[in-house]
Amino acid sequence: MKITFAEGLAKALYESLAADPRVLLIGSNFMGLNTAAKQLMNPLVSEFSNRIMAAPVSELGLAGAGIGAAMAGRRPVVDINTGSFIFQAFAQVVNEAANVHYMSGGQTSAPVTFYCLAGIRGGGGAQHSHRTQAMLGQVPGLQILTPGSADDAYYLMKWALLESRNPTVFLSHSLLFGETAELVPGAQMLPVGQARIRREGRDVSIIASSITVMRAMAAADELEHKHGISAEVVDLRTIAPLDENTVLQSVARTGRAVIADECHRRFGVAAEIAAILAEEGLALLKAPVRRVTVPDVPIPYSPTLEAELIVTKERIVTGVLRVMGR
Amino acid sequence: MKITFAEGLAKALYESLAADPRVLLIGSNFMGLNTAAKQLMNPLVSEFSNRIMAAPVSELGLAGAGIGAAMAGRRPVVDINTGSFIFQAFAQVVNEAANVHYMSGGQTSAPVTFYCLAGIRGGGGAQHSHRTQAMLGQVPGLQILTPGSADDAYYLMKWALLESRNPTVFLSHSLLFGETAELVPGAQMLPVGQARIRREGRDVSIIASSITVMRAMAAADELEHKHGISAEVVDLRTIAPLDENTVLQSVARTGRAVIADECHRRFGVAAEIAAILAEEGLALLKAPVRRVTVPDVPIPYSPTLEAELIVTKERIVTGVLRVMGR
Amino acid sequence: MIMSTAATEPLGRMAAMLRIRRFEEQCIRLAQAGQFRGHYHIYIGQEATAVAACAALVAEDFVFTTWRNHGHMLARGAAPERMLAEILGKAGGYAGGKSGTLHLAVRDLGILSTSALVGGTLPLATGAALACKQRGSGITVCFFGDAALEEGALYEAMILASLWQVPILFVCENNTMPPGQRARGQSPSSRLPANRLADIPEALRVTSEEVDGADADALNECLARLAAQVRSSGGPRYVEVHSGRWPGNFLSWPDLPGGEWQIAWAFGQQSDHADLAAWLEQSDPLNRYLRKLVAAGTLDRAQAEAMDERARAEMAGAVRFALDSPYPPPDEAYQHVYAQGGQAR
Amino acid sequence: MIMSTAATEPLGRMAAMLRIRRFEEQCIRLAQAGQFRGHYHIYIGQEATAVAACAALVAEDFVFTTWRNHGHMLARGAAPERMLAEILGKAGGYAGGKSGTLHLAVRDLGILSTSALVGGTLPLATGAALACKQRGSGITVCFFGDAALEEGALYEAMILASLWQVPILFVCENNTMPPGQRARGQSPSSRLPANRLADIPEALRVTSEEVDGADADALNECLARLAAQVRSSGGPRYVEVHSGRWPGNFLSWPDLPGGEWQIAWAFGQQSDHADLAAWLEQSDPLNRYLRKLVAAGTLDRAQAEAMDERARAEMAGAVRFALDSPYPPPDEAYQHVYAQGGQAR
Ligand SMILES: Cc1ncc(C[n+]2csc(CCOP(=O)(O)OP(=O)(O)O)c2C)c(N)n1
Ligand SMILES: Cc1ncc(C[n+]2csc(CCOP(=O)(O)OP(=O)(O)O)c2C)c(N)n1
Ligand SMILES: [Mg+2]
Ligand SMILES: [Mg+2]
Repeated sequence: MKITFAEGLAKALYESLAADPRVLLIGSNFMGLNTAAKQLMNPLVSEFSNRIMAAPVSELGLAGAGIGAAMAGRRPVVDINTGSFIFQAFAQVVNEAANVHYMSGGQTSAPVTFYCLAGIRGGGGAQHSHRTQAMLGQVPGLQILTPGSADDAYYLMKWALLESRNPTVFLSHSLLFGETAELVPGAQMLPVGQARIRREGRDVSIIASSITVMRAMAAADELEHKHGISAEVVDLRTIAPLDENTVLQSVARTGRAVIADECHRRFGVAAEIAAILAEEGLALLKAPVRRVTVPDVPIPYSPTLEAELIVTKERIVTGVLRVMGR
Repeated sequence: MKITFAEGLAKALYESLAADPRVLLIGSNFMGLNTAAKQLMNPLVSEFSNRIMAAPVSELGLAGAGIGAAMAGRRPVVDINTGSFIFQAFAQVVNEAANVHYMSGGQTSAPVTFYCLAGIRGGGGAQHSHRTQAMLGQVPGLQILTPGSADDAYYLMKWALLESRNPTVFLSHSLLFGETAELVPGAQMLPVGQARIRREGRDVSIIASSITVMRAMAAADELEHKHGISAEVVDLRTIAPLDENTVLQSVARTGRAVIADECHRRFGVAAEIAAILAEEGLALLKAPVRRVTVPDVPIPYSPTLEAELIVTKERIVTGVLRVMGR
Repeated sequence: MIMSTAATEPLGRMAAMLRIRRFEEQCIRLAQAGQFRGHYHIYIGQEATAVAACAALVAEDFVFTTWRNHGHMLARGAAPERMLAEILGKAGGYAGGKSGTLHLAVRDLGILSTSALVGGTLPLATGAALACKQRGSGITVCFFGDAALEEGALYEAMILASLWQVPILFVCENNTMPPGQRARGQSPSSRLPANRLADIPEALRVTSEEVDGADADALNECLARLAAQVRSSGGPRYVEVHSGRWPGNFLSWPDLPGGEWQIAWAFGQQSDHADLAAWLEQSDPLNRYLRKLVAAGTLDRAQAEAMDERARAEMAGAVRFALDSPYPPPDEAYQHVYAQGGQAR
Repeated sequence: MIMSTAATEPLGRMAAMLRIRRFEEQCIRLAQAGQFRGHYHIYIGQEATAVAACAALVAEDFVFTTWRNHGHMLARGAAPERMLAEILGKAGGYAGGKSGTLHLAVRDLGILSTSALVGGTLPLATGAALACKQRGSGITVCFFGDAALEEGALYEAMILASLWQVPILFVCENNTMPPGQRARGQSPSSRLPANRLADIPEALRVTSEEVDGADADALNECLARLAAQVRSSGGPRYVEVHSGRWPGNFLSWPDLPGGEWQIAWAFGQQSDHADLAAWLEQSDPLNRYLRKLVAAGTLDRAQAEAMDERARAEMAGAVRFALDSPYPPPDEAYQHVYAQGGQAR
């Protein structure tokens, strides 16, 4: 069965509500401004209305209520809406949810999911385009999911709602909504915390997540056809846990690493991957690591300015050519 | 003149209020719970009471008011109190202050300073011990100051209040309050954005900031006397701007790098430094980079547990011995 | 140039409202023609509020607004061509294309920076009012929507404004449902559990009142009086303006149901869009004010049409300017991250 | 074991309050002896509130508290020795030393996790109340200080509780200044500009009342009634408890001005610490309740002394347990970052 990313989300939400009466939606605007995708929520909203809570514009309160309900035995998913609004809820996400299990000495856990429609979406401008995965990566106790494909959107959301026992930030991306994947009935998901080799290669590893996965795949195609370079694409899938081993094993095979990531360059996801390589994989490297990231500049509104900053297929190709010494 | 770190702060605040009528204190608890240090604020509070605003427990509101006052021509410093409370104010600091200049196309600037008494202070536990410099490093538009010495506490605070034209997060550390330095009257401060070589060395570069500077210095002493290893200590002073060049030049001389940093390991300041080395300094490295950081664990209350996690002189020594192959 | 003076006279107010209406219609046309992307917000039906508030201001005052800022910008004197260029992300815009519609700002008009975060604008405005108090002159007007009362930021800002007694006029533009049109027991805003929103600032010792957003004269009296009180007392005031939501705003993406507004609608002709007809009758401040001026003999149809012709011509020129303005060169993306001077090296 | 039942009778309530008082005194002694580090907060003078509120609860109910949690923990039935061990950061503590005083919690008593962030506890408690509503039983009590009204989090939580109609009892413990002792025009809390704090929840349609925190009987009646209303209506209630701040709390670090509380003070003897003497007379719920029970003939001095002896002995034992408990081994620091099961590999 072929599904889109947006369908995968809606299907996971629907099936989770159906499977476990403890699952609770706090807010219901998971599809953001996408009028077409919003229709996918209709069956849910009508069938499970008593487990869908109306949400005022109170991100901090909603996040906290999600945490409290989770501590008290429910399995809520809180709709944060545009990912940038998680800053409104930061005190609760970072300094309550993440600490509950540890501070209580393991007595209480808080299996709450924060759903964010994050990333540079086109015209979002400085206040609506954040990618918070690296910032949140500084917060032990949180799980951070960054699906880059429709099947992972489905599997990871279902895992967060039905299985996870910890607070989870689910970072969705509206530019992925139309991406499709084959969903094999009865198939097992790759374990959470394991990166996925989306394409094998010999010359260079491109490490990606979320929106950069599809762009890395396109770059790998072009590298093969135009430049005869064989690129391996590693899809991290989750930022916490972070699968160091798969990254190191891939670079052990290829000897070169380009990290394609939508965070800002400084202190972004690419920095951590590069640091892992500098600390644990130095001997594997035949060339300096290269980060292909968003420059350290707020996201401007204008299309020409935004285009200058984003991580495109072309920029990934250029990064790879550079580490290949071309 | 010898001053302590706490005296440096109070002196900078006093002199700034005296020098520029636009300087404004929003809150006045810069010394936190340190009853002795609090006395240092008395002259200020009595002399400039009309420019010291009473502060309710409203971090978000206070931060926003500081930004608004700065946009309208004042030079406020907002007392965030314990650094962890910046999460309450995150929406304003990260998504308003940092964007003002850029979003307005350079029309408006917001020279506001957010003062945080941050870090692992002993017994602060999971909710009062945060180090936010790496998270904030993902936010272009912010300046992030992390003084590690009394003279820098004085100079950097004065610079933020009197000269800077941009929003600044000043990360103070209560375990530094007693540290002393010589303040040479009329001396010039090292430019902001330039790291300081605190001690020259040949064998290894220890890169530090804030509280880890003094611990790195102590480690360098021990390495010299007990192990005959000559360590160079680089004090970053500021996290944004980040002085890549001084780091690269130091490692060019020593060939080895240990990064001593109080952030959590994943996505911390040490990750960015290691990434710079992997990207720009690979050829300089005679050994893998080593991060000496706080493990990815919330900060526990118990003294034995906290002691297990902090970046001590001993752990820095161990890290250096490791990169020296001993 | 701050245009508020002319707008203190009835004809000036009518013209100012009409300019906003014609601007917004062009904006919708440009969006629907794919000339810009992203979501945007339209001020149709609330024009009288911006015009009345800005008429009460002087040059040194500050104005804070939100994503729904076009009307406030125009009423304060912003140039429509530079606004439209900005909305299109063009180099000729006020921020050279960096802000787009959501963050339109004109420092020279005291509109320092515009937040598009619900509630975000209130602490900023409170700080600007603190600056007014410190320098000893000027006041700040802060516009926001009713959903801001769902954000903690509003409460913290109001606490500070009240505690510090700073000169700020909070203008809550409630475009949900005017009291008369609400079902019994229904919330007075989108989702806030309250019987009367103005009780909230009152509980924090901010004197509050309510006014009908479709009645331009009432608004003018009310906002002039409150601004004067803020100016003389130095403390905060709060007003809730009730507007009947314009039918084009019921959708996620603004539309022009029933087409552009027509002068003829104020002269007895009916719009054939039923929702719109009811709204024009009860809730449209422009339609109602024009009818009132005509009834009072202040304006006749020919004069109204001439006034409209000028507004249309101005906005057509603004559209041309915006379309002709080039996109900024890519390198411009790296400018203005940090203000220069006194700066880190 | 949840001890609330005994505390519904006058002698049980007196004993429960006395246990809290003696616990807190030991806590101060341990801090002053350097047995633990970091700041801490003491519940002396507020004992009657925790005792009355917890007496109204049943096992399945949830309790949320703050940094000032010792009294709530004890009233709900927590073991003093495990609390003190936790406060000292010892392995025998409820969180094995991970929480310290600031985050004391006992899941088995429905105290799931304790936030030490001003206002932070209110959204969490509202969520637990939502869980009660979803499962169809139980209520949540949420204790917080008056400064929480300065945080936006409180307003957002109250909006949600009111909108969703969840079974929560908000207990604001205002220890700033009781109405009678305030100068005219002075704020009813630390810094909040308001005439009456209870107007705030009222504006958000949460029914509110006020009660004297020094009057144990009034508190008992009030909190029992409100808890019952929450239980039957399923919606929120709010109560503000006025306590005269205990003189030991005026400092950053708690102290015992005038020394440990003495039974003799309730029998005509005067404390020679003037502030304390006035406070005992007007504001101490313990001193006042003991006098009341004695006057009513419910208790005589010998019985009171015997009751006190038991409390002192219990707390002395708790101190020994805490001091004897080992520190956790360093490796324990790495446990409990993530809950196991259903987990990422
Ligand atoms: C913090 C935050 N949360 C959510 C949003 C998304 N958002 C944009 S406009 C809006 C509704 C605002 O309603 P209101 O304040 O009444 O203003 P109106 O648009 O009706 O004028 C929302 C929820 C946002 N911009 N910021
Ligand atoms: C978000 C946040 N800001 C500031 C603090 C520091 N702080 C700890 S207790 C306290 C005062 C709280 O007063 P109140 O709520 O009245 O409670 P009380 O201690 O008087 O019982 C403050 C400001 C904090 N813990 N959390
Ligand atoms: Mg509205
Ligand atoms: Mg208090």
